[in-house]
Amino acid sequence: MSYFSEIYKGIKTLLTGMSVTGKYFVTSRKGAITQQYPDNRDTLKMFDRFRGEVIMPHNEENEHRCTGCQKCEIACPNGTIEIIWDRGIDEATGKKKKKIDQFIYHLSMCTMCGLCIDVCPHDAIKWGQNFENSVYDRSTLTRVLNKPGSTLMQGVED
Amino acid sequence: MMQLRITENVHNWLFSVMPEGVASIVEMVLIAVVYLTIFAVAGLFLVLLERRVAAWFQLRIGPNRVGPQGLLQTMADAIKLLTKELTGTERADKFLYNLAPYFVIITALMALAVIPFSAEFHAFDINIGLFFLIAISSIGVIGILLGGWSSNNKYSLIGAMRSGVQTISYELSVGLSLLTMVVITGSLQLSEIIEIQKSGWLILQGHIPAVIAFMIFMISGTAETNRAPFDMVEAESELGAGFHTEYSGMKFAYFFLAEFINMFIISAIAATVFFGGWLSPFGITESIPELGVFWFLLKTMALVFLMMWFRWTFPRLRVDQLLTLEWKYLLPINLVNIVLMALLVWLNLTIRL
Amino acid sequence: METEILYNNFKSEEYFINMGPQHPATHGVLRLVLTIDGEIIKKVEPDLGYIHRSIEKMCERDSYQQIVHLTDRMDYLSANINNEAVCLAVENALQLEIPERVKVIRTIIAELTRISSHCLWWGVMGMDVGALTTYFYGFRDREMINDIMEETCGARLTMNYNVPGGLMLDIHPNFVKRVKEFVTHFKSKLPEYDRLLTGNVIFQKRTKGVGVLSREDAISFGASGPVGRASGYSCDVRKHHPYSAYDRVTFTEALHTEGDTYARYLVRIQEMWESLSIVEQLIDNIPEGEHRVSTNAVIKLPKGEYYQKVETARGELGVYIISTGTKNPYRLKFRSPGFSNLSLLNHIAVGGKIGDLVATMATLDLVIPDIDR
Amino acid sequence: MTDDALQNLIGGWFDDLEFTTEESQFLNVKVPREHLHALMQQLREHPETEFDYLFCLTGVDWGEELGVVYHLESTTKRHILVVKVTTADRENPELDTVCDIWYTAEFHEREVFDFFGIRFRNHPNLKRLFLTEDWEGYPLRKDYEDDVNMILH
Repeated sequence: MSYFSEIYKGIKTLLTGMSVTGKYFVTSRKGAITQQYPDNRDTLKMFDRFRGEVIMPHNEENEHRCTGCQKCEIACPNGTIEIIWDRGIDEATGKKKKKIDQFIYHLSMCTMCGLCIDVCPHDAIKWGQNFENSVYDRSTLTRVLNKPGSTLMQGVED
Repeated sequence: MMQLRITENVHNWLFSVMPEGVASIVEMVLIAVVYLTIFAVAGLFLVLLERRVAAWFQLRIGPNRVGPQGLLQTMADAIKLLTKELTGTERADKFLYNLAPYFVIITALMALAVIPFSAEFHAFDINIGLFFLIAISSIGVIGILLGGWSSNNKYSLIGAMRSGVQTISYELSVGLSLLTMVVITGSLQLSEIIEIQKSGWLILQGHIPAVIAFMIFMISGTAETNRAPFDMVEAESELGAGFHTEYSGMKFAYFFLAEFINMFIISAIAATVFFGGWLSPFGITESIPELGVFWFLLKTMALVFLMMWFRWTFPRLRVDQLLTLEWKYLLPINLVNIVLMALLVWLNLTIRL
Repeated sequence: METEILYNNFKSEEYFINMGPQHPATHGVLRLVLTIDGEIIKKVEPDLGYIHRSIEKMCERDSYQQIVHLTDRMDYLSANINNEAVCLAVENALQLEIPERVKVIRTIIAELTRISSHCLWWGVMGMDVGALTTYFYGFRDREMINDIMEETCGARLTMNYNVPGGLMLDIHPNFVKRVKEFVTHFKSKLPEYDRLLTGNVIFQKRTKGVGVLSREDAISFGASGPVGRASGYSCDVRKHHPYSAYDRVTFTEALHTEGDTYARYLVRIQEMWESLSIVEQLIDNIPEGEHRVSTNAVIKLPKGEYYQKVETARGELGVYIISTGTKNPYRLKFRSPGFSNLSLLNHIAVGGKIGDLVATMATLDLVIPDIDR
Repeated sequence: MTDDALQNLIGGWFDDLEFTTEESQFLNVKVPREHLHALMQQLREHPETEFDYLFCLTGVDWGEELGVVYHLESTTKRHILVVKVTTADRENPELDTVCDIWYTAEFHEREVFDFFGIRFRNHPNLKRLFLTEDWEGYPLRKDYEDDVNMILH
């Protein structure tokens, strides 16, 4: 008798399983989890904290907040950030002062750990939400974050 | 009457313009072309259907990029496969390796020939139709065995051996469950089997044993076509791709298409034997015989869908459990079922409308 | 007698088969050299190192803040718990007083990580035994957790959210709301998992009595996490060596005694329920306060040895730091759960079929970067 | 069992054991390598200690010496002991295996052999685990140099 009850139970569990998938078959067109990525570009918005790439915001006067303290360069585990700096003369005080020449960011080496942004004392660098970083040439992943001719924002260091 | 006229007109016209011998040959070629077309279209359509159905079971959308609603997706895949390089292992048995896909595809085509799509659309109505189908469907496994063995790959070999074990076992159940129905019909000819069902589909005529036979047929039919949950032969999480690991391009596509055609054939047999083939339910469209194809395809597709439902719900059995299921459960039940059916027929307990 | 003669006459030959490094069931670049007699497995020999990055050596050159992000890349499915392990070790060494808020948030995030890891495991488990649909159902629920993580931590997989001294950022304002949404959603979906797979007769036949591991062997092999608990070995670090906020929540340790694949499966399913209950207990009572205590920019651990164990989704992760008082660890060893769990594969898979091996491996829940480190 | 009780008990078994709890949260015991296997066997089997769970086995390059650190826990008594053993021979370091006492040691000792080159006597299958068979040197040793693959700050 256990032979038949086993068959009965077996078939019952199979039908239970089929009812689960069957339910989704009927309702899935509403609840499809697929995101049709390149088509939904307009509506696709990443979260504010999403770590896409490191960017350096500039204001309208082409000024950034980076003093060239190199804390980020030290904090980075992979050597992603390289700061080439210079000593310029501060026009206001006439003293020699450190300023960045190039803030080089190797996106191809970045692990998005966030230590550089965490350590930055002046909020000069931030996370960008762009994640479409595929390129044909690897060298284009090495970026200079400060725009040409940009200068340090007034009052950052004080 | 339209259908009748097309086939008969073509037949008459051919025989009127040519000598008899030539006309017969031309007719055969025409039929072959028609069936090849059906094969290709049905195969591609079924692949698309499978992908769509799978997607809907899995909360996805499925192919929707190529063509309207993704209808041309499988066509694009076929073209891609055609243009792909045919690779193989170095020390494969080249002759058998190349032969194997054709074995599989030819048997599938041969089985297609005896399927009655409608009263007139029936290429080869031999009096041993069912027997022919059972016999042909077991030849297909030779292709799989050859392919697995000759590709000189251990995974393929394991897959092929599993396939041999599986088909030999489940052959019995397929045959016996159909035999159960033959007890009612008393004929192996498919057209006659359908004729008998004008007084009620066989699944109703034979009620309890017929339902059991149908269930056994669907289970063993799924196993015969090597589909999940019986896809021991491919078992991608165990064997990679099983017997066709080393096949690429169009040769792989042959195996792939044959699997889907086999699924179609199993469903078509079930529709014919259990659900009255091209007969409309309760004879509602008896006056329009050209709707026969529609009813036949509808029933077949419903059964195909059932097989897909199995596939996308159940886990795979292990190879020894597969044999346990056959020899400990299906076969004894089947034998008892035949006796039950014979009693039913003898005592005239079948239901006839 | 008769069968014996038959068997001796058809002397079978054993052969080797390479499972992996590219194989659907090894979930990564694990290579198993199988010795097989027909379908029956005679020996399983893992060949490792395909993605060994020598994280332990890299740690010797990095500062303690930098080490944390490397642990993301070990067991990437419980990245947050790995981070927590290193941070706890460093904090204990520095004897930092960690705010309650941090402890609670860490616990919630760790449990969410555990659920997400088990969701993925459940989907893959189904796929390994041939039920392909489970994968998508598991991923649907995991996706919600990933979104929560993305909103709060900024990344979906390798979050690097913990820092020595607390959390890199405070939780996102939406965090509590989203977690609550997820808890209600997942409570309705988890029974579905059971209906679809657990109860299924084929699945039970495939898993019951397969890959049996006794309690003694489990301990001797250093099995931990669900693998150990399925053998009746109470090894939950959260119970025995509580850290973060685990001492103030109530949960039962999922214990089974059969030790087979099915028991390991049930333990993980039960763990998802327990994790949900832990999250529910904590989510309404996140204390106010700082999300971080400040540490020196250059952390120097006092000379000595520090060991910290945590319970990741796969088992017991140990972080063993030997410090000589400099800004880098002198030696840092990760005792990864997957490594010990893999070592017992040969013991439990021998005698089974190829299908059994796949099912067994699925319930060991191996993450190869965790083994290779 | 408390650390002191453990120290009293174990200290009576062998003469030259060095105990310390400094710089560590567990009780440490340093054992000469000729007593290693006997001590481990005793720790595993003695009803008072019952250290049945070897949860961590670490190879360490102490500079002059190479050593192995064993973290032991008893699943019944829940006490923890750290056993340390060292060898001064850097060219051909050899220690006794403990994988007949704890199965888990088999893989962990292979890992230590792979990275530190410590040979474990009586190990059933001592060969490279992660690295290829023809790899030269032992990467986790402090004096390991690899100009191509190593990045040092």
